[in-house]
Amino acid sequence: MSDNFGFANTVDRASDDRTLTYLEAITEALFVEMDRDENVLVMGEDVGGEFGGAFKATKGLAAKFGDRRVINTPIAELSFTGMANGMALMGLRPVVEMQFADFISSAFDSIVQFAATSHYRGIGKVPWVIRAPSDGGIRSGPFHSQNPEAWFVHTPGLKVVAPSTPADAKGLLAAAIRDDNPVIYFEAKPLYRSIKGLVPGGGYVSEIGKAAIRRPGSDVTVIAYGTQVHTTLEAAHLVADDGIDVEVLDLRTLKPLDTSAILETATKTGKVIIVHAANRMVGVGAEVAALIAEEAFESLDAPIVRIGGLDTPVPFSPPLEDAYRPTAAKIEAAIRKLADY
Amino acid sequence: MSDNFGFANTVDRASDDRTLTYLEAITEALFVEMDRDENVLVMGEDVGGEFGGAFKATKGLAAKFGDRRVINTPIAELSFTGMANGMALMGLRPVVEMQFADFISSAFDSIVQFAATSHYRGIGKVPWVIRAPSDGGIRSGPFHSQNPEAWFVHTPGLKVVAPSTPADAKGLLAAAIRDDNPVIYFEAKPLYRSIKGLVPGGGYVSEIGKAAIRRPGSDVTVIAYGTQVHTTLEAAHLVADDGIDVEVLDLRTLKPLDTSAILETATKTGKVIIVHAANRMVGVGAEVAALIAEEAFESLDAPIVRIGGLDTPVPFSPPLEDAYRPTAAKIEAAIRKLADY
Amino acid sequence: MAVVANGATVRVDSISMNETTRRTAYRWMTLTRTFDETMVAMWKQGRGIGGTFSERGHEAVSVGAGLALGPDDVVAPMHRDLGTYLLRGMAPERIFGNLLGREMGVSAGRDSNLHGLGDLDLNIIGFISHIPQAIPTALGAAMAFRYRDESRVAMTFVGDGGSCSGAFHESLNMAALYNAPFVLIIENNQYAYSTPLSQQMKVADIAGRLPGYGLSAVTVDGNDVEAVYDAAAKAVERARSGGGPSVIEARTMRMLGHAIHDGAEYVPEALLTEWQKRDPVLTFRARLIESGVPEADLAALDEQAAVEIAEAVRVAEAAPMPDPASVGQRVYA
Amino acid sequence: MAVVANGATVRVDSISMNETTRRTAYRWMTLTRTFDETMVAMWKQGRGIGGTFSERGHEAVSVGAGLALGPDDVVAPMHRDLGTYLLRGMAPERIFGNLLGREMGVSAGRDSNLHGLGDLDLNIIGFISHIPQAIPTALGAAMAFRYRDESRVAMTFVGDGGSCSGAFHESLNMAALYNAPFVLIIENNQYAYSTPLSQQMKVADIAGRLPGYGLSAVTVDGNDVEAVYDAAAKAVERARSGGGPSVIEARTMRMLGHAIHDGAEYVPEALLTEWQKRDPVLTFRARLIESGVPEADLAALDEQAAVEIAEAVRVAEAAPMPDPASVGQRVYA
Ligand SMILES: Cc1ncc(C[n+]2csc(CCOP(=O)(O)OP(=O)(O)O)c2C)c(N)n1
Ligand SMILES: Cc1ncc(C[n+]2csc(CCOP(=O)(O)OP(=O)(O)O)c2C)c(N)n1
Ligand SMILES: [Mg+2]
Ligand SMILES: [Mg+2]
Repeated sequence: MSDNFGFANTVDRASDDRTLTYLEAITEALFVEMDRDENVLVMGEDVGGEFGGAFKATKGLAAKFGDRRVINTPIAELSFTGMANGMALMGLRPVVEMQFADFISSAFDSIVQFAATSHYRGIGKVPWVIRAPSDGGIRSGPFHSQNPEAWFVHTPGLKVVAPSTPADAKGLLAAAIRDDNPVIYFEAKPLYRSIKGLVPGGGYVSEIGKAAIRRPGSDVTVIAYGTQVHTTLEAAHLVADDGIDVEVLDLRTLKPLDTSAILETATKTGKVIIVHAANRMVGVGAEVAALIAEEAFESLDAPIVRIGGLDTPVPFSPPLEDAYRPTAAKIEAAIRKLADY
Repeated sequence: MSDNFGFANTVDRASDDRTLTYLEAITEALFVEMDRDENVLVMGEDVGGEFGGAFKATKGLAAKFGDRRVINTPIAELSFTGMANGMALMGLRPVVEMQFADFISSAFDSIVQFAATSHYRGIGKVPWVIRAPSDGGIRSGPFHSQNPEAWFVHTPGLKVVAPSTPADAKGLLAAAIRDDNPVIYFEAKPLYRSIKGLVPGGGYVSEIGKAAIRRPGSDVTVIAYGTQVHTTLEAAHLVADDGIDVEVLDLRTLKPLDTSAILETATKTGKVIIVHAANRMVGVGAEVAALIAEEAFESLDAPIVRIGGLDTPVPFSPPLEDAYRPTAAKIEAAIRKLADY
Repeated sequence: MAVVANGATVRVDSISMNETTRRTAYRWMTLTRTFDETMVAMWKQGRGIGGTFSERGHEAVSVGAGLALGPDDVVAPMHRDLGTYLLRGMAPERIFGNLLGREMGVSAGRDSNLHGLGDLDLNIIGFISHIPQAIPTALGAAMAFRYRDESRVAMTFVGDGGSCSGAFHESLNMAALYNAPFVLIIENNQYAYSTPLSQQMKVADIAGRLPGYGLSAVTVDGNDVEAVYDAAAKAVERARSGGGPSVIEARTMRMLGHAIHDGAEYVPEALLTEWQKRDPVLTFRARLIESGVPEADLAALDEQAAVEIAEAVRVAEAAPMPDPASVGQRVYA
Repeated sequence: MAVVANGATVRVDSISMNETTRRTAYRWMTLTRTFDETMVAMWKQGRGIGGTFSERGHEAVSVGAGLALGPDDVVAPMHRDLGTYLLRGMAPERIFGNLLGREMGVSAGRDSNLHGLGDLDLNIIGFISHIPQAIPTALGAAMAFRYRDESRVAMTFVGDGGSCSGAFHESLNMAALYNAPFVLIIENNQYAYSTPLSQQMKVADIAGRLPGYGLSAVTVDGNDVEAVYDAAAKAVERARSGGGPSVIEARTMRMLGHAIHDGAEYVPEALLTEWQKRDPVLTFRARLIESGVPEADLAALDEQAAVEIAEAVRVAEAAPMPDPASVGQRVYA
């Protein structure tokens, strides 16, 4: 994928930039932020000790920072997230790992009822981060492949981020940890070891609420986030030979949405496709489409197209999962159709 | 509100039609369906005995059908809904009352993970109904005023209905009970005693998945459901004197959406407003807008407008709650603006 | 002080109230009762907005437990713990302001009735409706103290109803596991809304289950402020000194309906009559007099409470509503 | 049969396996072991799709408990209860088909590995990943039997890990309250993924907490199929005769990693060595021989298992994948 996912366009390369995987970038953010701020701690199932979590994102943290700051919890998502609420109210900055994003539903009350409403109700600030390893395409079945972001983007009081590059994996996690609000950080499992990119060293932050153009173009805009940014770039590449110039906007933050970046690209190309792996119905793509249909209506030259997961649970079997998910081929077909409109 | 909310247009009045409140219609559906089918039972907090639930929707059921079929549960939404899953798999048809829709988040896993996926995964049918007393405007604060339907409309495998009239309150509850799938039935608290309408006697069913035109019109379409159908009819009435002819489409079912009815009215008027009290962001309105922007694009004469709850928790204090919610005045203003577009 | 631990009555070292504490306890109990009676009357007169909850009958619990805390300790009271809010220094007019949706109310009109009464400057975590969310939240506060090696304790409350819910178990298991400086008061008032204990659990001894988690758990007379204080003070001391979490089941009775609109016809008259004899404020008042406190002193406290509450109502009713334009403010920190 | 009830060893009336049942038990245990070993080998060879879970070491639990059920009883096994699925009549090739995402697999390619193995014709409720959802679901089945006055029992399983989760408490409280014909087997295998018991709970006696709910609860040697069967059969009989719910904590050890990719380096070698001596299949085999069953009979069962499993793998591997066009089917009934 060209040009470090557009990262080079937006950030000065520090001299200590290194090429890291997406997963390494996450771990690095944890090391840096825990080092920087004693109030930062990590908790969740199996995150501690030598083990370092189901995906090893927290590996090495306990050795460096001790068990006090890297806490193994029992299987009790509702209450360990509730505990994070209380810790955060007292000034700590817990980073809670859900073993898979799928299990975030088990903590739902602690997130959407307590954390999301507490500042508004005058209870206090709840500066935690939930790390939620999400997305499928890796044959993990209906309970280890989910993309549940829409539930939380709908819920007032939360912030939601979804990095697509190693630089953002680090920068958005650091920003989420420093943010004074509850932030859900959807990390894309399929990207963990499949992509590498330059990552600035030290305490580096990607601003929450800012989308990024990953590929400038003039004919059709595709708006995506997470893994689908890469699928989209692939599709853009496939149509480029036929002279279709695709602009790819990576949302990066899902709540709050970068509405001006969305409206700007929609106005520029007049043709918009929105792609995400989560179920299309009442997904984040619906919000983006509705936003454009209300605020950039006059600039539209074609229907707004959404490509998302089907309205089924995520199926396990490879042919079914491929039918379920957005793929480069599906995006390519939609781009071609829209370019011809 | 004119013409029994359009009900008279769509259903033959049986000779035993009576005028009932929305709440009475709910209770009647429970009586009729429990009488009709021994597998139907009612469960939830405080639903049993003489008491008959926080809103008295189940009053009289225990006296008639006994404690065996009207089960008081402890405060354990996750597990009593989970219990309903198991009962439903065994062929019963539990009707679970959430004391307030707000507490449905406590049962989240049992709904979105188990019930929603079970048929797809080959586990079996889960024919339950959750009755969720929803909506605000009655000064009940952030935890007794919520409209959480979007979470469930996004989730594959569920059905979601939201009646706006006494006839539908009865007909959709009966249909939900007879449906072989998990159906969430959002009943609108503000309508319980504030509206009355003709309700057919006996075993009457409103078809799930069918929207209804509550007011035919030619200039602007407003799509709404639940309480907001009435707010919308009020607004339509206010602009009628100025010659603005509003078509009001009541969705009635939120999942599956009646896409052909939505596209038909959008095509007819070319100007669409979508109204709901739930948070606008990634709400059901976003889906409706996105659907129209994709499938009826050529017919649109104006931006698609959404009016929803603000992106804040539901505030308690009257001036704040009025600022938060859609009102007839806000809808009226939007209609006038769109009519002039 | 006799407490019932794990089903058997045992004697433990008593942390008795001294004379000053007893007078202080009475002051808060009479203030609480006065607040509550005034509130109930206002709502019956149509001067309320939305619903509200009476804590009548729970004064010994909220005051006895609350007084056992030090100023740096944190408490997360529930909807019937008015006394705890008051004795921690939450001004009555701010609470009335909350009930009436005023800008000067604790939540600035955002939250309703006795929810959302949070003020971290007073070390109070406000109540959330979703039962029993207060438990993991307060446990988290306790974990923060442990994390920072602070000598602070976190206390919270749950009803008999809330004790049936999952977070009760998850949190108590973790409290024991992590040896958190945490105290949970179970306010067993025999009903969850209309549902009596017998329809909530088979064995109505909640505390009896808890030693199996590795927790200290006792049952006390929830209508005896000295008994509650004694048990709570010992639990707080244990938590503060690294001895880990405790649970105190306070047995009491909800003397009015679940919320203001509820006539509670489902509660047997005889039960109320019996518990009326054990009214926590009146019995404590009588005991104080018996022990030599001049009735005039108590009457003065009653009078003071009446004046304070009347003034609080006046201030709150006169205060302005929030500006509707501010509705979107405060969502994010 | 000696069982440990509420911390103390007590003697109860034994429901011993007879000769036929013991042979049946061995048949299912050796079939389960063979299935498991074959599966693990296939995945190591790269012939698998996605992950999977080994149940090595749990054969006595899944077989002993499963055999205690009658044909009309319902069971909701968890991810390490392969033996229960097999003995209820789920054909091994359908399970391999599920593991390999085939159309003929139990879930027709919808669910993965040992999740989603549901077949109501066999009275099996398939597993759901969200722990411990199986508990309230199976309790609901039991409630349906009670509702219809059927003489049926529902059984399910939970791990030590799952026992820390809220639904465990909520459901056991309701099971006792409603006197449901319900049996819960706690598969205490000392680890939840990488987390040992000592990091999950302070007091590692899970069953010990449960009599406080009004439940019957015992602890048994989870590597002794006869002990598990005995306790389970008594629990089933109690439930069937209206005596209410029971919990059996079966103490065992997870002998391989959490899932196929997990090397379980966090488990002390010595612990595995010790438990290897107590291998449930080998010890039972030895006991059978000692009690007079000819080794040749057992060897014949082993051989039969090998043939059956090899054939099942062949059938499943040869079977077609689902048609991608069918992806949207089966969402709704
Ligand atoms: C999760 C959840 N479900 C339902 C409710 C509605 N509700 C509010 S208070 C209450 C009864 C609480 O009983 P208990 O815990 O005994 O406290 P009490 O009111 O008796 O003090 C119920 C059911 C709620 N607040 N939260
Ligand atoms: C709610 C939830 N959180 C996390 C997981 C991920 N997970 C799957 S199995 C497992 C460990 C389960 O341990 P235990 O209950 O002891 O069963 P065992 O695997 O040891 O048989 C975990 C954490 C899950 N399935 N569900
Ligand atoms: Mg109570
Ligand atoms: Mg285990």
